[in-house]
Amino acid sequence: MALRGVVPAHLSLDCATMKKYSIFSLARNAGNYHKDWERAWRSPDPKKEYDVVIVGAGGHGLATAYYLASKHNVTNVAVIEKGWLGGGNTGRNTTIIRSNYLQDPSMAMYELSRSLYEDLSQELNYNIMFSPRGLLMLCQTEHELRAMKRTSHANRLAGIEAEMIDRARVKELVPIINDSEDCRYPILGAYYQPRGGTARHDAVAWGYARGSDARGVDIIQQCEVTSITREGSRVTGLDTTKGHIKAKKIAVVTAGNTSLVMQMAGVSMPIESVCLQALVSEPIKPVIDVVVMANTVHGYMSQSDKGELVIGGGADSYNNYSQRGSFPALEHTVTALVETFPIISRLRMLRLWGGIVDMTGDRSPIISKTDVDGLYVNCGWGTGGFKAIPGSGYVFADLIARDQPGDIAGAFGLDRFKQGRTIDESVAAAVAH
Amino acid sequence: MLVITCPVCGIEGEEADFHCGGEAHITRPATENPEGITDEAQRDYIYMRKNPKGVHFERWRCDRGCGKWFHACRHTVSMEILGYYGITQKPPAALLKRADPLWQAHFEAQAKKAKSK
Amino acid sequence: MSNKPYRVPTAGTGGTVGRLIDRSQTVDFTWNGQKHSGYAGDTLASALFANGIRVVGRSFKYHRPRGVIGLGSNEPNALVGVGTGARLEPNIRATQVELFPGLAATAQNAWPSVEFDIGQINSLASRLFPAGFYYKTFMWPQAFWKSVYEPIIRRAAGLGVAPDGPDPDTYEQFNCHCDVLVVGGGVAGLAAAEAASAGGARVIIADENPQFGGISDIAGGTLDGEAQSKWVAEAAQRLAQAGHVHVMSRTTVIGHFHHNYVMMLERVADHDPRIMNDGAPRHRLWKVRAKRVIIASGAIERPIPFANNDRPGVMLSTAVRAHLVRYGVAPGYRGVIFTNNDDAYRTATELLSAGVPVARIIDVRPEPDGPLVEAARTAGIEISAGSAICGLLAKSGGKHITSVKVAPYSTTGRVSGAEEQVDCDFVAVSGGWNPVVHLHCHNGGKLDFNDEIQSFVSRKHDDPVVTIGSANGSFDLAALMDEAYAAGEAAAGASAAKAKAPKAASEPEGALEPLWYAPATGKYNEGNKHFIDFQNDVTAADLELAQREGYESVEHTKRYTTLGMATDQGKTSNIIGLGVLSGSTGKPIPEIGTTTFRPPYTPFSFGSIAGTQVGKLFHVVRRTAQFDWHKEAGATWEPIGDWRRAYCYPKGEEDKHAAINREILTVRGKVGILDASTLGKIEIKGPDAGALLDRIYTNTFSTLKPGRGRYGLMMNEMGFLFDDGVTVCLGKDHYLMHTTSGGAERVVQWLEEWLQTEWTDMKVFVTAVTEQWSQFAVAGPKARTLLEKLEGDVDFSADGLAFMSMSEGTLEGTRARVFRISFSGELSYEIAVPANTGRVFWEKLLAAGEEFGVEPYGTEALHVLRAEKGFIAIGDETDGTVTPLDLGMNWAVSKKKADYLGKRALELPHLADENRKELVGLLTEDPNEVLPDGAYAVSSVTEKLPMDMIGQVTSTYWSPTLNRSIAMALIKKGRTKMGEKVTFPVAEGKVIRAEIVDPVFYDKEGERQNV
Amino acid sequence: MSEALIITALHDRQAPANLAISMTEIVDRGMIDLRGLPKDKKFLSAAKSALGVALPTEPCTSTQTGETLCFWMSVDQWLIVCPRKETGALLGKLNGALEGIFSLAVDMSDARSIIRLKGERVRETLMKGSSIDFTQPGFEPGTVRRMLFGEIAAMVHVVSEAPEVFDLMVFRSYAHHAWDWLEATATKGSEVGFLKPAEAPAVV
Ligand SMILES: Cc1cc2nc3c(=O)[nH]c(=O)nc-3n(C[C@H](O)[C@H](O)[C@H](O)COP(=O)(O)OP(=O)(O)OC[C@H]3O[C@@H](n4cnc5c(N)ncnc54)[C@H](O)[C@@H]3O)c2cc1C
Ligand SMILES: NC(=O)c1ccc[n+]([C@@H]2O[C@H](COP(=O)([O-])OP(=O)(O)OC[C@H]3O[C@@H](n4cnc5c(N)ncnc54)[C@H](O)[C@@H]3O)[C@@H](O)[C@H]2O)c1
Ligand SMILES: Cc1cc2nc3c(=O)[nH]c(=O)nc-3n(C[C@H](O)[C@H](O)[C@H](O)COP(=O)(O)O)c2cc1C
Ligand SMILES: [Zn+2]
Repeated sequence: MALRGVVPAHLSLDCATMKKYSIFSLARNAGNYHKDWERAWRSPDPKKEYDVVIVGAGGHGLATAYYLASKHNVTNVAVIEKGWLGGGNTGRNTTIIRSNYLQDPSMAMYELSRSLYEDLSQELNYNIMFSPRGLLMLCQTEHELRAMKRTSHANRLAGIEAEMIDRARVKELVPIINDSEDCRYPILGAYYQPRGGTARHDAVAWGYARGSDARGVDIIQQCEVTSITREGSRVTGLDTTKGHIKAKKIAVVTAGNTSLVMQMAGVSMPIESVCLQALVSEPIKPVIDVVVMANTVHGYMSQSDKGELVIGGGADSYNNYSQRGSFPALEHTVTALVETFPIISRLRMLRLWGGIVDMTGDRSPIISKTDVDGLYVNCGWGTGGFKAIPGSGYVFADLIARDQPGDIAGAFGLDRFKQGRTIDESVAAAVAH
Repeated sequence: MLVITCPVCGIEGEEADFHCGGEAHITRPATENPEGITDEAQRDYIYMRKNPKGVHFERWRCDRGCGKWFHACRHTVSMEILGYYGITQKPPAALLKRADPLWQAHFEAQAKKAKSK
Repeated sequence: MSNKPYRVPTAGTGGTVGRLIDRSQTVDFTWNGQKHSGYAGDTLASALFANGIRVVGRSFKYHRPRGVIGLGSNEPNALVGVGTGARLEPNIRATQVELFPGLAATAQNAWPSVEFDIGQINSLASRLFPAGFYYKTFMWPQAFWKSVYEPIIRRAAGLGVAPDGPDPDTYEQFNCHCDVLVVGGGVAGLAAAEAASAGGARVIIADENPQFGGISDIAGGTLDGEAQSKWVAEAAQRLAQAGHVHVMSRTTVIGHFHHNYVMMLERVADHDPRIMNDGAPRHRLWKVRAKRVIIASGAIERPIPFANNDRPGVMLSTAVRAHLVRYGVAPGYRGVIFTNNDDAYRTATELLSAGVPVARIIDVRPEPDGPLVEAARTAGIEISAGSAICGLLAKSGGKHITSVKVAPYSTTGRVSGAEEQVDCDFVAVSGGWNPVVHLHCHNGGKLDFNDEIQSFVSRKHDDPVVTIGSANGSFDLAALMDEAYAAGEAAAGASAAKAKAPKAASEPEGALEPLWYAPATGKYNEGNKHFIDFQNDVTAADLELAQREGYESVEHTKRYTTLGMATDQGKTSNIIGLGVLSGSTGKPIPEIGTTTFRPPYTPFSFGSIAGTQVGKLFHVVRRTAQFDWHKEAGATWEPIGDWRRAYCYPKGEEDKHAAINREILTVRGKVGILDASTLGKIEIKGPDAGALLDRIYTNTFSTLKPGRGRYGLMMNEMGFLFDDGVTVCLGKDHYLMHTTSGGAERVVQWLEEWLQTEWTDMKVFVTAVTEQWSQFAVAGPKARTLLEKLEGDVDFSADGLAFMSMSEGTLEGTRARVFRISFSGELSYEIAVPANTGRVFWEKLLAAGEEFGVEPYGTEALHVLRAEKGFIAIGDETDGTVTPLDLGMNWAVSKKKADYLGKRALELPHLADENRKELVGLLTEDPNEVLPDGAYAVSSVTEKLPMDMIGQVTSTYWSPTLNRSIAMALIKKGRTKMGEKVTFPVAEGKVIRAEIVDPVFYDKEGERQNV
Repeated sequence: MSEALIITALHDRQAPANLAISMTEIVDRGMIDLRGLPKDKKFLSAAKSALGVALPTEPCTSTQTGETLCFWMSVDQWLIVCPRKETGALLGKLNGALEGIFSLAVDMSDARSIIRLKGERVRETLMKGSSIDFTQPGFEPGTVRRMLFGEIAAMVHVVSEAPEVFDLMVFRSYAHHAWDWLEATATKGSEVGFLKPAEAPAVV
């Protein structure tokens, strides 16, 4: 696989401060009724000053901290989180991981990320349950079929393994799918990425948190950044609900709250925050072993290892900071999925929630320096950044450490909006999860 | 689910009966003067958004009633709709007073610009 | 198997045993395939008790045997499958299933059976499986997660099985408005509804249970001097008959959303599926816009966890009492009560009076007293005050309780002193009450901790929502009724008429003593499981472990241990969990805070969300007036927007390819007709109509003379193409615009938006007329001859109707607009007639053309025809990132006009970049090779990936006209590369090479259309 | 030349027997879409002179003279419904009167299908497909209301109250969908009885 080369050779966990997890340590601890497990991360008070302060302990912020420490030996780092780590979109997404994007920069970014996911449990010594169970993007109109074929050509030439499959094979992979030829949107085929899949979202945040903490990173929870201080064109630190913290560099990784935090430094952003909802069914015995995305009808579904069907769809149309969405968007999604998987009609919705996603004008992310020295921003992942956590952290850490973007990050700079050099993925699929 | 009342025709409906057209009062540079528009001005027009957490001004269209556009003033956390005004109008002072500071700055800057002309 | 039945004889001393069942009517049902019977009025849970069945399920993680614990929708354990085959519904609470003849229910999550479940082995190894164990293991060897560990975990997890086929039943939705929506039909809800409706307000009152009254039948206290039930029955009747109050049972209010939008699920037919044969839907989803919402959702009793408190036979005190009073069943033959409050004494006396011995009341309070306690004492029930259950013994693999261990308890939270064993086979537990605050919280309502009841109650809501009754922590009947009437009156408005409230009285009750779990003696907790969340097998030790490991936030604890994430969403467990966390962290409960309450209140069917929108009603299909004709002619379809258009018309044995080729050759050689009715048509009129068009299109339209047409391109403000078409001038300041079929609506809105919001002083009206017209292309060398055969007054001659002009007249007795335009390059006309005459006119065209060999052609032939001519198609050559300049259409992009949409964007560095991809034609080296759709060209084929991609195919066809393949592509700097070869690695090991050529493949001079 | 034969969208549809309402397609109506500015007095009086009745300017109302009805569609848009045979003449008259006045009148007789619904359960049936509560006050004869019905654009005209008669108008290409939707939701046995006196519910 072409992009495999970008991935670091496998790292062994040589970090003395972290006790290793394994079946043996579990057995050992069982003897004492699990009373001796150490903390997965500390709960430190902020120091006066850090080399790098990362705002936002979501997956992207934590992964950035982890790679700063592990790849660039930058360890005087704090991650500041206003709530609990992993409680933002990282803790509320439908966990789809894929890399079969269309545009060159996206392919590079998401395939780097996906391949990092392959080894992440071992890298972090924390089982993040990466499950490359296979992902299908259904083709339900001729137009969609053609668009997917185009993507498949681009992916093949980029070294991303995926293939077009026909209806019969779709049915084989997803026995519960409606494969009728005369339904409203008959399945004409699908674009199948065998090593796309899911991971346990909380574990990704927790694994990176534990790994960063062990390398000396301070993760400071329940601490909200309220302003960013500057001297001339340079950042100097931040005011937080736990006092002022000095910082040589500040990296803002706050997803739906990006506009607000960047505004603290006087920087406007090409971002709108809207609510994206997801929901789960009651747990049932396995009925679907792959991830299915039906973009024409706006719905996607997979089944978690615990048994719930995990369902998501399109975002609301208006700005929203409340983590509560509107029913029509969701109704649209569920209706589509009942049509696509008729047996779910009798299953039941267990819980419904929303997250505030950061949408850019071209629906692609921003990984960038800014006009303010020492201020970096990583955002705009919108409805599809869970899959990008390892890759984004990897290239963002590199950008921060070297103060200049590498090949992959370069394409995602803020300057693209001024140049008209947008990266539009809606070309390939209406939904970009 | 938002419940919205169209200020043009008075019909009350649900958000599915309306269409949200995003942030209000975005100036299209070319309408004023098609010459000499900088790349920055073009970027600001197409991409830059206030995206406030608080009281916001936005555009809506009455899709299943009169088909007309109007302005709504809405809180982006509580979803409360504080008021409506015409699509060609500026926000009434009472609404502007409650709006996010970004909006107050916006109209102050506009007023300044108008004065200097 | 010798299951002892637990049905209590009719005549308890109180005479109230089995109020809801009709012992004269037996109802047969099956449980795990075996036949049983209960009585009309039973729930599945009570019928199972009556048949001596206490083990009804297995737990999620450890597969421990489980029985019924609670009542109605708060039951965490007794999840069963109801129905069979495609009608199987998994995970239904047995306590909510109303018995009906033929009901088939099955136990879940157990193999081979609930009685003997192999999975119980997990229970033995449970010490290896603390909370979060899977994060710590299953990592080696790396490949094993996907191939070994995950499949095992998946199979073991999950609860019930899904139905095995599409749902045969129907669902529907209902939208309505009301002045007041009352959630819950207990005494509080009924009282509030009475008060709210007294003045004529439109009121909806909904309760999830089959019966109104909440727990009023077992709560004690009187209304107007009589048992609460009497007033309940009268009030319910008054409301139902009022005519402006909608009274709904079996209806769960599932969610409260922004702007007081409330969703309710009405289970119309689950209790009696036979009514579906008469046309009833299975479920009806209600969408209610309520001016005000009154939440009277009651309170849920909480248990006090103790070691092995999950054994079948351990139940909530009110659940025991309700099962006894309502259905005449007891969970066993000898009970023990474990409580920290007075209410459980009611259960004790009720049991005794029904003839069920109560071995002991174990009360953690040192000195319980008051009338309820006295009554139990007088009845002769032994009370161990200041004591707690510190252990439980059971036999038969934990399925039968034999006794509990009791020890002195000091309110500091310790058990000490001599242990005593009390024989019993069931335990009724009460640890206090948690107000049901879910709906209050769905839309952001906040909570306050109430010390007296040791639970959370609603804080004033920002929305017009109030909470009353026991849902508000008002447990005293008189206070509750006052509150309910006041809330109803407030909702009705000050001027509304008032209802008369009954006089309420009830026995005084002592305070409760908070206790979050009763420790076991010895090294508490070790080996003994204190279950907090039954369904997800979360124990007190798990919660403490999460704290120890740093998952401190209650949200982390929830996710690490899965507390409250099961299908009951922690209804009986969340608050206790907080109590345990409070104990282990030393923080008070309010500081720990709750997790977020989210809709739905209880799980509800996906089918009800789809409602009517399934199958053929899933999504609309738009039909042209000729739809039936195409269908009868055997057309295959292409969906375009919501339309179905004829893709091609295979004849006899022909496959699609052959049909398309034939259709193309017919157009090129004879004459073909196409149903083009779906094309967008917009009339535009007003003094500024021309000026508007000049701003919308990249080229100029204001100079167009009446009767003339022009092809135009539309860009968005980013400079990207999004629609095209011919606009003709109908008269002074009056135009008819054609758009793509898929873009019709979007363009109308586009025009309206600019007119209304930006160019507000322009005087232009825009009216979409797409639906008014059927429109047909008549194309081919014989087009004119065919048309001239039609009866009418239209001049089709070369001079009478020049290329790119139009005329109006009458043809075959109908009004017609005739355009001389061509998308095929042939001599071609488009004729529009009113839609209701379309089908007949279409047939007239065919009849007139028969002698020339006319045939209908479909959208695919249309596409090949246009590609042969190098015409672009929106959606093929464009994808939202393509400018007119990329397509070499500079001729259509005005340099003169000062301002039009997208103009400025074309100057942005990236859009003006000379390295952009440009539209070219391609001829493959092998003329028989058709390039695949969307194939990418590379600068050179390399081993190393990614290869350098320089462009992609946008249209690719077999051209029967040229008898070879043709394609169009966007290639980097393509126009500078005419004659060069490009390489397409189209599959592993397969490369196609093609020459870059001009995209016009056929009739470059355009002579054919100009005859 | 004889006049062309007309085939309406729903010519082949007949309501099945299991419905609790009656449903028929109305085929003899012509329709004109009229645009103009209500603040333009000249426009209003020209329209009135051509139509024989003033245009309604109150939202959701209609005016009528003889068999000609004027439906309010928007603040600057009306739908004139008249006998189909008279449409051409009426349009000519309108265009004549509106000469030189900023306006647009278009024959839209074939653009919409009209489904006439009759019976006690009409309101309730409509409430299964649209967000509008037709049991609220204000939906009396003469009322017109645009809406989303079964996910498509539709308009309803309350023809009479006793008996209940409503005309549902949808664009022609959607007519079968609307009809199918009505067939699915108006079945006997699926009544809601919203806010009607009912039997007392069971109690504990
Ligand atoms: C419903 C839903 C479904 C999704 N499905 C998928 C999917 O299937 N696949 C996929 O790849 N992606 C998906 N996504 C997108 C994905 O979840 C996000 O792109 C990704 O998690 C973003 O991670 P993050 O670290 O940037 O942001 P977050 O995880 O949101 O982290 C940002 C953090 O910043 C903190 N913060 C904000 N303001 C401040 C402040 N002032 N001070 C301190 N801290 C602050 C927040 O509390 C938060 O913890 C989905 C998103 C949602 C909402
Ligand atoms: N002795 C005690 O300690 C104690 C404690 C609490 C209550 N009580 C007594 O219990 C009674 C309480 O009356 P009440 O009316 O407040 O409560 P209730 O429990 O009697 O009634 C509430 C009703 O609301 C229904 N409900 C809850 N959520 C719903 C939803 N989302 N959708 C539809 N229905 C829903 C419940 O099923 C129930 O029928 C009084 O008689 C009171 O005295 C006594
Ligand atoms: C993949 C995934 C699976 C989930 N499964 C469950 C579940 O089984 N039960 C549950 O109660 N919630 C489940 N949730 C939802 C969470 O409880 C929670 O709603 C979500 O993380 C958002 O947080 P919030 O509701 O606290 O705002 C799941 C969430 C995700 C992202
Ligand atoms: Zn309106």
